[in-house]
Amino acid sequence: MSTQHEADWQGELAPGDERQGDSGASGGVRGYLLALALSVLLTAASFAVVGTKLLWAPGIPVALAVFAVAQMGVHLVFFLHINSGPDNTNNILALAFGILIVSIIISGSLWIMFHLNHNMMPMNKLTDLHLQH
Amino acid sequence: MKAFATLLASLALCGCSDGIFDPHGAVGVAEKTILLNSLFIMMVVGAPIILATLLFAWWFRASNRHARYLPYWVYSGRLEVIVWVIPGLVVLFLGGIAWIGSHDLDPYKPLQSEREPLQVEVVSLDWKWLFIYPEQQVASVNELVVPAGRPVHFRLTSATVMNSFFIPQLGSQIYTMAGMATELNLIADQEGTYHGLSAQFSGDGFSDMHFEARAVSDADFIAWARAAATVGPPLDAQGYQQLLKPGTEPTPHTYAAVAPGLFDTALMLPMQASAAPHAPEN
Amino acid sequence: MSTIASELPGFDPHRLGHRGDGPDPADHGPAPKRIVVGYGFWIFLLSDFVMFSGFFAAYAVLSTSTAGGPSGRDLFDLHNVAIETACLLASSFACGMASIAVEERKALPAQLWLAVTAVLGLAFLILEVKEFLALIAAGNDPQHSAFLSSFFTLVGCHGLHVSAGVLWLLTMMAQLFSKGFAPNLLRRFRCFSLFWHALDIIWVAVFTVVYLIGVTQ
Amino acid sequence: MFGKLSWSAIPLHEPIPLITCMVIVAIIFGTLLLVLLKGWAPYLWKEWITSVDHKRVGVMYFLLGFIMLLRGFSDAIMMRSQLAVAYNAPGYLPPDHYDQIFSAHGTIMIFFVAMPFVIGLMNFVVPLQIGSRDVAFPTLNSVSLWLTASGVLLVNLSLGIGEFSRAGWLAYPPLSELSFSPGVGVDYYLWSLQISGIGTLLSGVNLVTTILKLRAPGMALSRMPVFSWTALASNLLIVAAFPILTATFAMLLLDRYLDFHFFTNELGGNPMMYINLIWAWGHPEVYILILPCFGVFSEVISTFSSKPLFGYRSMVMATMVICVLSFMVWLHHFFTMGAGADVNGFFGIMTMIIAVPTGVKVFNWLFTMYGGRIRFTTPILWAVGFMVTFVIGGITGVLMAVPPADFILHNSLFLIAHFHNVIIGGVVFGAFAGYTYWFPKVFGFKLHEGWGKAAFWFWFFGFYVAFMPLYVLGGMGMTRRMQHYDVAAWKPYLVVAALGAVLILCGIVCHIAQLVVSIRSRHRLADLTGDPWDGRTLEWITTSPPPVFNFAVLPNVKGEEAYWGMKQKALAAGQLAEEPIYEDIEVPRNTPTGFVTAFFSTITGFALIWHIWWLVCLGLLGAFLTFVRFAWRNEDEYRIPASEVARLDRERRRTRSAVIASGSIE
Ligand code: HEA
Ligand code: HEA
Ligand code: CUA
Ligand SMILES: [Cu+2]
Repeated sequence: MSTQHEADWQGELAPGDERQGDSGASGGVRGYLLALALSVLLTAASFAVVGTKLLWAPGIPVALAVFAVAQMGVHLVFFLHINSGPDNTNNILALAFGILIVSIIISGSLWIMFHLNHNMMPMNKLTDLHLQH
Repeated sequence: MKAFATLLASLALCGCSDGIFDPHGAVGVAEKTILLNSLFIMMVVGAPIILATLLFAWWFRASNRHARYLPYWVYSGRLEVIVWVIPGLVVLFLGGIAWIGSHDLDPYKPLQSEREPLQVEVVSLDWKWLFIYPEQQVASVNELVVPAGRPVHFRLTSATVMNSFFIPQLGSQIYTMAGMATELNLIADQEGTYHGLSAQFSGDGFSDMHFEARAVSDADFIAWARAAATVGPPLDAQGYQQLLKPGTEPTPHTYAAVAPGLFDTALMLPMQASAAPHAPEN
Repeated sequence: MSTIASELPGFDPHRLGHRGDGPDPADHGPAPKRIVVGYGFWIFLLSDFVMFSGFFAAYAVLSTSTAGGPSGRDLFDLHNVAIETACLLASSFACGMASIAVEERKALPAQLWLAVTAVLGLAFLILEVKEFLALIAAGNDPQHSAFLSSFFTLVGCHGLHVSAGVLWLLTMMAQLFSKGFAPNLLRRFRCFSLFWHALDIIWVAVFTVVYLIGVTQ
Repeated sequence: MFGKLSWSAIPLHEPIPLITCMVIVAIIFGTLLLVLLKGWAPYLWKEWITSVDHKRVGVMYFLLGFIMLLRGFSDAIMMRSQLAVAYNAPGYLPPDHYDQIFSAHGTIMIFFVAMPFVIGLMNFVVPLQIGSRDVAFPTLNSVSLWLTASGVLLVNLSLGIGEFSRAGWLAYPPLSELSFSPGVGVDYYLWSLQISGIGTLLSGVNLVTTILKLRAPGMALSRMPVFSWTALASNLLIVAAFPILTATFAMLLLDRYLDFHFFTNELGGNPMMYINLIWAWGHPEVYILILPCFGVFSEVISTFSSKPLFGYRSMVMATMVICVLSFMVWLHHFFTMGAGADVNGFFGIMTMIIAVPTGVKVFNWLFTMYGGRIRFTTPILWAVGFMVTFVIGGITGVLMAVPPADFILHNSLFLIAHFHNVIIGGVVFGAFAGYTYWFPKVFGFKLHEGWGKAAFWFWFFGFYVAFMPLYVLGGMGMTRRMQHYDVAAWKPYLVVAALGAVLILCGIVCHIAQLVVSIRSRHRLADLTGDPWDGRTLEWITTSPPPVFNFAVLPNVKGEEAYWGMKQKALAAGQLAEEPIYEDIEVPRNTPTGFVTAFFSTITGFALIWHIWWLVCLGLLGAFLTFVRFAWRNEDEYRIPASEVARLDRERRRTRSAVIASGSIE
């Protein structure tokens, strides 16, 4: 009975699991090496961008965000073995829900708080006491 | 059904009590109208639903032999669409009202009037209200006097915890918070005395944190300000420190000679209150 | 009651249309324990991300509320952050190698790689604690401004997670040593590696949002 | 040595709390004594306290909710009577006491009455409905339960040792900061909710995994009963919302304990951030409560109308739409903070949109009744009462979603009336409907109908009498959380409201009477078939009460309304399907892990509240050792042999066959 079920569930992976005998790009030692290389590259790029004068200053945070997202992706795919395969659908759905909530909370809070602070900070009308940094 | 009857009857009843259904200012009137409009729009859907619930429950009771039994009637494409669309339309309508209404009645938005608004600065204290009239250089505690028919522009802050400044018969309320200045525009159309209060719980003395808002004629207002300027103690930094002590204030009183910029000082004071970190109690 | 409507061909009152469809992959009955445990832990991790999002939101809002004190730009030492990041990345790699060893049931390499993971994790923690102590010694403690409060809390919360991970790791190494590759240990190990890699993801957000963007502001 | 704790923490000079405490302590000791004298202790320990069976855990959640209901209600009745007499007078409850009462009432009702009830219901029903042996993580389930109990214990300790929070059920700063609330009240509030919140989060993880990974063969998501769907949505919300609460409370705790400045007035702290974050949890929270109740009504209305649920697909879609939308509306709780027209307008509209899927649900229930043969048992009375009441409450909610209307209704008694209208008319009615509906499944006998109906009518009318006046008072400009007032016009309404609370009290008394009477005549009310209501979903296929393993053989689901299909087939054939092949079943072993964990977390929490640092260390160490001990365990399951499974199931088949032979199931 239970072995029967195991067989049925071949089509599904636990999060973090790799498919047995997966020799694709993400498999085995090579996969982890690749992951390491990619993340080192992306991290280095992030740190480099901060120091550089080549990039238009207001563009720096954007570049940083892109690198961060890319690196998170690398981690998800190569370390956590989350990918778009059919055996991963459920894990992806859960992740998507998580990402949705996280982005709603962060962007919502920032939007709301920006407006509140903007409307209420007495600064413009005062010789400022606490903005002197 | 009974519930609705009660609800509606009571709404009608409080036409003669001092509340939001008896507004005496343009803001309050608009808000009351929006409230009632929205309520009736929703009733158009809500009341039939309640009726139908009771009707269906009664007619399709198991003991009723005349009722048709449709054990497999569980889907209807047409109904499915209708069921999503009806509330959808109501919400579309209400949503429009909400969007326009929040822009039109935004508390920060100055009111339409030929007259310059009167400036009043409000500080909520534990547990009393301080009203500063920067142009008249007077101040009052737990008594707000404004000229009827002239818009009033409030700037509000709190000396301690959060409160909400609210005069139900004039309309919108807004929070008062330490270190922050909110704004509110109201107008009283007729002379009268209105109940004002804090709508945000602020501690033990909260229930006594109410005040009288008096809308008077222009002449009376000038007379009141002049009287206030002559009697009463001055409101300087020291006087303000006195007010900061927690306690309620059963009898309203006024101050003469308000130190200029007192509101802005009050605004910044809580932020510095303990610039030296206070040790947590152990 | 001789014919049952629900048995009639084409009976699909709810118009769900799954009669006659091929088998739904999720129709197979309860999943094996390996998947259940992994999935449960995954959900838990997602909730942990949501918790961090609260701290991130607070940091983002309060990062300019320095109360006249220093801002991130004045305080952060990117050199240190780079080393911390390197430690975590390397430990993630070591954890990956450990999981390969575990899959192949090789106890010694598994223990070795786990040890490397733990050491790197500890190195990260030591660096972080040193950074915190230095800040506090210079008078920039979390009691001094909302910005500092939120900084210490966000970064410290990640640090606490790493500490918990190291504790977990050590417990697991002890178990592996005394009991070998028991099935429940294998399941727990999978959860651990999810946890460890997820901490990396959070660290990426931390060093980007807090440190890198912090010094550019 | 004992931190802030000293004899002055005991309210020796205040008669009301003192007497209450003494009564409670007496009851607790009396119960303990009875248990010991009668020799029930080993049974309780082995069969209940250490149980990891989802059914037992569910029942204990339920019991917890029931006990706290009495506490929450006594708070409510004190508030109502205080306000009935406090016109131009101080009343009998001084402000510092009154403020604790409404804070405790709100906290207890939401976290320790409504939540345990809803979670208990889901715990009991969901695994049965989806055809599973247990939840995904049975031991964790017991941990969740006991952590919740630990929170309950802490809240109630505050009654006798120290004080409770006086800052309202959401403890807005700066009022809840150390400078304005220097006592231990807010600390009691924070730690008890932190501890029970972790329990809730774990239970959410558990149920989501259960529903997504442990369904019986053939139980595709598109065949899952609507209650299980709503449970899925509710638990997804728990998993997504409770971590925000944990983070927010953690920040307030840091402010209070370590002098951080997240939400203080000074040094850049920003109280608005707390209000923002707490509602990002708070609004989803109210849907965590109501969604499972929508599920209960869906089951009840369909069963007693003898019809499948109308518009299943719409129903599922509406549930999931509400689930996602509930995360996009939280600002409607602070329109009056002044975020500006665009922000207010946006969140106002998002809020209203929730009325659409909710309306769809109401319509579908309506059409389920249409063409049905409605049997008027107690559960459907609650359902019809709900439909009537909830529509009113929902509409007043939408009214406040219009920002300009909220500018005059915010924090008024109109708001209080709104949420009691949806919570009592929705959550409480749903809780009672579910309680009466599934009671026979839990205990094997039905509840007494007469007393149940009496309870319903008292609650129904009691609710209207108690809360309709509050709508009026809100219109008259009365705000919430007032301890006394001096507006003469308010008084009559407040007196009526107090009378309403007395009617509700009668309803509660009827409930207790119902329970007593039903237990007394349990033989007469016994249900041997396991299917007393002619049910449609899988939980009715097994015996009442179900065996530990729920199903002798996992049901093989074909088509929607899993059990209904099988039943019709059996009826048509005049006999049950062939006897299946029985196999050994693995069942999780009972364990004291949950209880012990909660024991240590209670100690830690108490020590933290009173700043007894050595005890904090001790408690944490104990918790860690429990964890390691649990991790070290080898055997966490035992086998029930096939022969035993077969014996039990053959017994069930015998009664079923007899029913089938008699031609009708009723
Ligand atoms: C179970 C609990 C629960 C539920 C289900 C709801 C449901 C809703 N609530 Fe309520 N609410 C609370 C519990 C709940 N609420 C609590 C506890 C508070 C106060 C907390 C505090 O401050 O202490 C609160 C406060 C609150 C506020 C803040 C008011 C203020 O502080 O000023 C608002 C404002 O928008 C609001 C709106 C709504 C809306 C729009 C719904 C909707 O979901 C309702 C949808 C339902 C219907 C509309 C009825 C059925 C639909 C139809 C019949 C279709 C046709 C109708 C239309 C198209 C309109 N609620
Ligand atoms: C679940 C939520 C819940 C419930 C059920 C109730 C029920 C009641 N409440 Fe409550 N109330 C709140 C949540 C709730 N309340 C909250 C959040 C506040 C705000 C606090 C604050 O200001 O900070 C509040 C505030 C509040 C006030 C303060 C108003 C003010 O600020 O001025 C008053 C005044 O009388 C009041 C009265 C009542 C009354 C008379 C009942 C009674 O009618 C009903 C009593 C109900 C029961 C006794 C039964 C509950 C049963 C179940 C949920 C099912 C369990 C069933 C089984 C186990 C079988 N409530
Ligand atoms: Cu009645 Cu004004
Ligand atoms: Cu809400």
